[in-house]
Amino acid sequence: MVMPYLSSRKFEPRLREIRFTVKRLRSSPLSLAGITIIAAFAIIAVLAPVLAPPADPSRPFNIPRDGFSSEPRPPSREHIFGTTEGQYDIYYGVIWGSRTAFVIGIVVVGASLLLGISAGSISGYYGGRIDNIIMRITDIVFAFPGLILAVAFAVALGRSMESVMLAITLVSWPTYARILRGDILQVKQETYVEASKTLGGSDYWIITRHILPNAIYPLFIVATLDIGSIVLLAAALSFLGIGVPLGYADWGQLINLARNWVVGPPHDPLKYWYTWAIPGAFILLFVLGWNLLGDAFRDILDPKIRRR
Amino acid sequence: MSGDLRSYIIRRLLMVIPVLFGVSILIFSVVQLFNPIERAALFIRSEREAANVEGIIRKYGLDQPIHIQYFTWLSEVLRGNLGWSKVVSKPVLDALVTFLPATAELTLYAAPITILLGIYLGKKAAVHKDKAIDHATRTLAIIGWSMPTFWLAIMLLAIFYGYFGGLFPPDRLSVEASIYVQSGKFIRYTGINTIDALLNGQLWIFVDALRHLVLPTLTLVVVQVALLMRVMRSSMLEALGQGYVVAARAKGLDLKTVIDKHAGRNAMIPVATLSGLLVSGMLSGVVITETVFNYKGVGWWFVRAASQLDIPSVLGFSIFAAVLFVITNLVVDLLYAYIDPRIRLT
Amino acid sequence: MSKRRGIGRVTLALAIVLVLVIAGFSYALFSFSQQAPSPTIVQTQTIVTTISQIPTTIVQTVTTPQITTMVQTVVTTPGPQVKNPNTLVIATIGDVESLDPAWAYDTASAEAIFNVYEPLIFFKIDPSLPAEKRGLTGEFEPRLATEWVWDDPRTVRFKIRENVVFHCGDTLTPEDVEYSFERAMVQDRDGGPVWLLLEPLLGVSSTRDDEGNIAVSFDDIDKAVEVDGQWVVFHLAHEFPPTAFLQIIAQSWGSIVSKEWAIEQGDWPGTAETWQQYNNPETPPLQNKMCGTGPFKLESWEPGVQYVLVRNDNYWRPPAKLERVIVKVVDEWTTRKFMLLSGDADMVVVPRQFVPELEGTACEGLTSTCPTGIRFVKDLPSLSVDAFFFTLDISTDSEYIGSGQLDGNGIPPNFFEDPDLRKAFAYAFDYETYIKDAWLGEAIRPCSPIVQGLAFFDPQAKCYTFNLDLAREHFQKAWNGQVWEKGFQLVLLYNTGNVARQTAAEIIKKNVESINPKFKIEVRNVDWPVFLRSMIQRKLPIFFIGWLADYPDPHNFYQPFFHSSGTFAQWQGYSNPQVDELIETAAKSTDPAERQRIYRQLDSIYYEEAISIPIDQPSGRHYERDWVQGWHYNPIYPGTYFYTIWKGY
Amino acid sequence: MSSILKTLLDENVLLDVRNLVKHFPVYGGVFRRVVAYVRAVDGVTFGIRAGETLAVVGESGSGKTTLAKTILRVYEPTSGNIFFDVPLEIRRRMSEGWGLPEKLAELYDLSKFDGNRLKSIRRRMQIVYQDPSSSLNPRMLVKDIIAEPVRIHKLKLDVDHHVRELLTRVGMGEEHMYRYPHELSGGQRQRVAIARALSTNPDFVVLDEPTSAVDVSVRVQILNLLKELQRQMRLTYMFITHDLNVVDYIANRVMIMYLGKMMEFGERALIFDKPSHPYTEALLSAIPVADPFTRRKRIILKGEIPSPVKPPQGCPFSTRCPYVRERCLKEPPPLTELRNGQFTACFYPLS
Repeated sequence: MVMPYLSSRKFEPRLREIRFTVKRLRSSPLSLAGITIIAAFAIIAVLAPVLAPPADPSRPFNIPRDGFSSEPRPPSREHIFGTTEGQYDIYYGVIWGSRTAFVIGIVVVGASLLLGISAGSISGYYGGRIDNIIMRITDIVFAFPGLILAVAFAVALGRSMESVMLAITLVSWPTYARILRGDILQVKQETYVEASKTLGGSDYWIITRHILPNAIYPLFIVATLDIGSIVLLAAALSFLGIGVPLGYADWGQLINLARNWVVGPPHDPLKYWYTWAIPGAFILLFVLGWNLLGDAFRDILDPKIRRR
Repeated sequence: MSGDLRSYIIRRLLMVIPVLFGVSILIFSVVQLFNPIERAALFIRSEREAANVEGIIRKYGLDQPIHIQYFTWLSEVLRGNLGWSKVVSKPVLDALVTFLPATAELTLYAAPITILLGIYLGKKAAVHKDKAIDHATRTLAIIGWSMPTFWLAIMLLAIFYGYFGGLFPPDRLSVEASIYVQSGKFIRYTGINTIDALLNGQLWIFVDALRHLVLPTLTLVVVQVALLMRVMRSSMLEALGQGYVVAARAKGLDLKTVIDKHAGRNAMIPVATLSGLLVSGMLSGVVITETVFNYKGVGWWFVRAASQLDIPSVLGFSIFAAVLFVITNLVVDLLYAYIDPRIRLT
Repeated sequence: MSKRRGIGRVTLALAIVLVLVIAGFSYALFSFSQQAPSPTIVQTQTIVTTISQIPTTIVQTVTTPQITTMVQTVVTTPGPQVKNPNTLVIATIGDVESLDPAWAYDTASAEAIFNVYEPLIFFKIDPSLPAEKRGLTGEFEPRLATEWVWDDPRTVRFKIRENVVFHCGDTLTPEDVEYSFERAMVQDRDGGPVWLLLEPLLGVSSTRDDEGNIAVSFDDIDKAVEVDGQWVVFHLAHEFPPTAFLQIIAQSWGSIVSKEWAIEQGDWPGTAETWQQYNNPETPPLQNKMCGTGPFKLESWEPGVQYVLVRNDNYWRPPAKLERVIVKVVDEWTTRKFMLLSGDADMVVVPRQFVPELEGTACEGLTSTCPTGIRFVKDLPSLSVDAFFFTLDISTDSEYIGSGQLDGNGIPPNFFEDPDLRKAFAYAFDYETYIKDAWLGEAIRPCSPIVQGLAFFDPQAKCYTFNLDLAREHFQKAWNGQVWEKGFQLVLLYNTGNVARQTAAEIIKKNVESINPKFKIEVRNVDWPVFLRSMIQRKLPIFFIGWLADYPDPHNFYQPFFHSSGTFAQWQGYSNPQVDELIETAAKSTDPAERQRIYRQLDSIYYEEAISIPIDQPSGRHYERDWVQGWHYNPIYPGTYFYTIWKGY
Repeated sequence: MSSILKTLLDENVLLDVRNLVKHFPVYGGVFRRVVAYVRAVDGVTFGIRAGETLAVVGESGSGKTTLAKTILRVYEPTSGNIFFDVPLEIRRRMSEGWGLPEKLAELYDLSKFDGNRLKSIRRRMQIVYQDPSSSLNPRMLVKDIIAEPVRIHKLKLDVDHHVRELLTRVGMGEEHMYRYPHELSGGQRQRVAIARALSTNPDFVVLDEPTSAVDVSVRVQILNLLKELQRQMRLTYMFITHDLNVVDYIANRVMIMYLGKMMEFGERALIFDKPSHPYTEALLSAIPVADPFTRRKRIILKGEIPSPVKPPQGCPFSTRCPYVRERCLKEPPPLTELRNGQFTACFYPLS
């Protein structure tokens, strides 16, 4: 496809729209907090090799162990966040865990969008039998609460980062397909779609030029902001013991390792605080960042509330 | 219209059938990813039982082709036999009947609190948009929404059962209460402890059961309430921006009246839809909550079954979830049509 | 006015909910401040006075706690108070699979069964020893049999106790005994425990052949156990060590059920015609009901949740002291811990790795009272052993052997056929560190499958020790030096959650890799089904697995470890006719001296062959509230024997 | 019927529609079966001469837009034929009633086209919609909107130049090329829509109430523009409207529709002067007249237009006709030629 839009004037109106959005975002303290948090995590993720140099660069996601005994050891000069059950270094785990979180979020959102957009646009645009089939498939997926189906898939696919991502993707695409289908059904009614058809536009042309550009924007936002809940779901899988392999740098995994050390002996109940508080804080902050941003975005982008 | 409505309901109910077919086929396909020996592992819990793995595979037909296994299962189901739930050593249907009341009891408390709190907070936040109270409620709700359920649950357990020496214990009943409930003097009407306790006139059992419900309910509410609050807030904002509301305020009606009479009802529509989502969210929520709090309901049963590849149980639960899902959606749609007559059932 | 009703209703509903929550909260706080519900206190006193001889009349008053007494009556008794004084509450991990004695083969089920049903004879306890060492595994005392006589090495007769009444009302007869054993053999499910009876009684290990068709005649079953007046006679198929036979029938699968009642429940009617229909059933007729003669009766069983036993007041011995026992399944460790700390549970299962969490919380010793109310004993001997096993002919499609060749990127399927390699690995394992890290030092290093506590145990048996130099030497010799030159790569698997196996694998990895940089080992975790499958399909180059005694005789250990038809040896692809013959001879010998000689010979072959390397014989810990009295330990028990226990100070 | 065909099929005809029917199914019941049909267009036959403007007039719901969209194949016709630009020779044979081999007829019958043939014919037939704010994609620039047909048909043109020229033609400037529709005024938007319709240089343009959504002040400008463009580019218009003032201003001929059927057809002047159908008369009587001293008898129609699912048995207008007689209720009146090219579907035409 040619890129006919090189003229800078061309971007002006879109730019204005973005500028408006950004302005609204900046005026809301909650979204500002969200942006800051996510930016901080992004920096941590990017700088992971510097912040926590891996012992074996070919397998950077393996948390180094210092011994085999199960009792966690408190923060020390060697392990600044201490070690968790099995002597896994918490600091290394949370730093590289930020990367894992971004990878899970981005890959899952990307893959679910791809699936969701294909299925949703076919379903919404063509309607009829194929729509019926696709919607029944999504019904089947929806018939399970998300976590439950993800558990089933993850168990079946075996224990690896890939299968966690695949399992969550398989669970989340129907949502996107449904949202897109609904939006397409609306856009399809628009006269400009009919106009394009009478101009002789092919289905592919109409879908890519008219329907998707008008229907997909909200979906993109919704999907991007889902990264938080996707990471949460992945962590839940890890907690149920179905997630990534043991020793993989993943926050959910760290919390799972800490689950039995929440309360120390009665005379020192906070003895193992570092095992659960640090990974817990990381995951909470990360998800919180996305949700704060998401909440602000929804507020601004909702055309019904948006006032210009 | 009534004929239309009836045929709509019938159609929606008939839709359950293909969904159930799909669900069962999906599960069977997922199961096929496993080697027969892996599936036999359900029956082999210690090394000494492993010697006879061949016999177990043969006995349960685990190595038969998928369609044969499927039709065997299907014909049993059509005869009303959902199979044997190995993880809890009883028939699947029995297991459902046994564990459902616990989950029902949990949702009985969690769902209304979530809905009422969500609506209330959402309204508050919308009315005071961009004021301190808006930010505060939203921040709190978002923090709840961002909290990993299992983390929150463990924290609560640690605080209220660990530090405060058994203030809000896990499980469903304390030992004394469960002995009494088992004793035969206590008639089990519903299996829902709090209701049965009231029906039996045993206030102390009611209180005991309630104490055990506090933490799981709190967990579910904290995590779910944000969703409802957000939707309520945005639809409320939308409603407040509408012409008639502005007009009503211009007439001099005070804000409270306007909200209650004009904006509130319209803002309820998306909340009705969301209640459907809430059911699904609750079901997901109870899986983790019940696991952590040792609260023996269907969610706990499911996790156990799934992690041990107990296929009849997973299928049984899925079918239950699917039926629940379809019925919930039907109810929501009807409610929707009732709230807003403009919406046609198509 | 009506305009206000909308939000008013919401507020009202919210208020009601809030009131309920606050009510619950404050009640909880209130009752918490009362320390413990008082009906229990009242009962404590009664119990204390009548602790030695419990009159049955007290029983009724205990079951009805009243709300009024709970809040009002405060009886100040000196010393700490006992929670639920007549009820023992246990929080455990494994749940009961079946209550049918012929079906159950797991310890959780067996625990319920051996408290409700009774065998003919039972393992003796020696009251002169401390409670944790009281249990004997080779000496017996009468239960439903009053005496027993060996007529000849293949015939043993038991005199059946009279005037024993089953929980369901029938009186025990010798026919019940005959029926119980024959019923077990008739049922013989796949993977069940009945092979233990079949081997001595019929000389086969299953009633079915490899295709699943019936391979024994009813006549054989019928003749194996026969009634002779008040006596029941067992005819053994071949000579069998007498103690071993007694050990077998003293366990849960030797339980006596009521014949009349079992038939009423739809079980085998005791006749030849239809017996095959009752063979290998999907679910046994006695799956969820019990009618035994034991000190406790089954009150309820909620599978996966809990089971409740109540005292049998018509027991043929003095009734038990506890009125009720509740065994709850609590999977989450944190929850179990809190239950113990709060006194909601009297005993809980403490996995080894969480022992540090209770450090300083519990006092050691079974007679101590502790300020925290919790005490423990450690170093309880066990009859189990963990080992790692080499697979001699690894499946060629294994995903754990890399390239499948000796090219530095994998191993050939017959890699471990070279004994030097096996010895190299044996020397490369750091046994001390392993026991220290994985078992917190609470395990014995076994040298042969005949572990401590078994007859014919040899404390001087030869053992591999951690010695990297020797390991290097053997590695250099292996495969004519090719292994050393080319290096290898393999994957070690362990099943998720098994910390000991994980640690063992990591130790092997660390040490072997340190010997030669060309040696590469990857440690991976998979779930139990995958682990099991890979093991059975011979895909694992080295596998870790444990063995728990079915009956405390060396044969029960050497058979799976070393005999070519033994479970583990089969998965390894190991076969040695000389070894097979020795094991079989020892199994049938009734002469202890001969057995002693054979087992010493087996020990030395086992050391030389290095076919599997035992790494630990764990010793157990037991945690209980300090108000629990009368607990005693026997390594062959599947769990706690409740009869002797009471609560109080 | 034959008489109308004969008259219509003169040499100038560009579009020749015969007995066109469009029924929409209505679903119902548990299994979503077809339970009835909406007879949106119920057997319409007419022709449009090259270069002329045919106004299609009717109340909303009369099927005039459906008719246009069926001709443009937005909807699949249920039955009937649409002949478009049939070569003179063949058209002669058709008008002489010789009949054509079916295969040959199909070659020119738009209703049977599909795939590439349909796409290529679409270059020659365009439509301008009523509401430009919905007929223009809000996420496309004016330039892309106008260039869309060029891109769809892969015409080898300098896109920039072509768009600029079209913009000038519709009275707009280059500066509008990089604007979004929402940045333009209503009139400008409609001009863009017109420019888009003209982008492939079509022969036939459907104008679906093109002025009803624009400001009254620019209405005349648009009409003038359309007239001008028709002259310059020799366009044939099918002008759908319910505004008889506009009809008076722009149309050559008029077609009155009611309930999916044609009521009256003929020269504009003739019909405006001497309406023969009671329905036409009622419509005409409703035109507001600028002269306050002229008084016309206003005929107010009672009741609503009947449901197209269950049209009346006889004359479709019989339920509301002030002159209704018994025969009207029993059988539908055929279309008959009253005078010189004026056709009416009434048993008792007005004189």
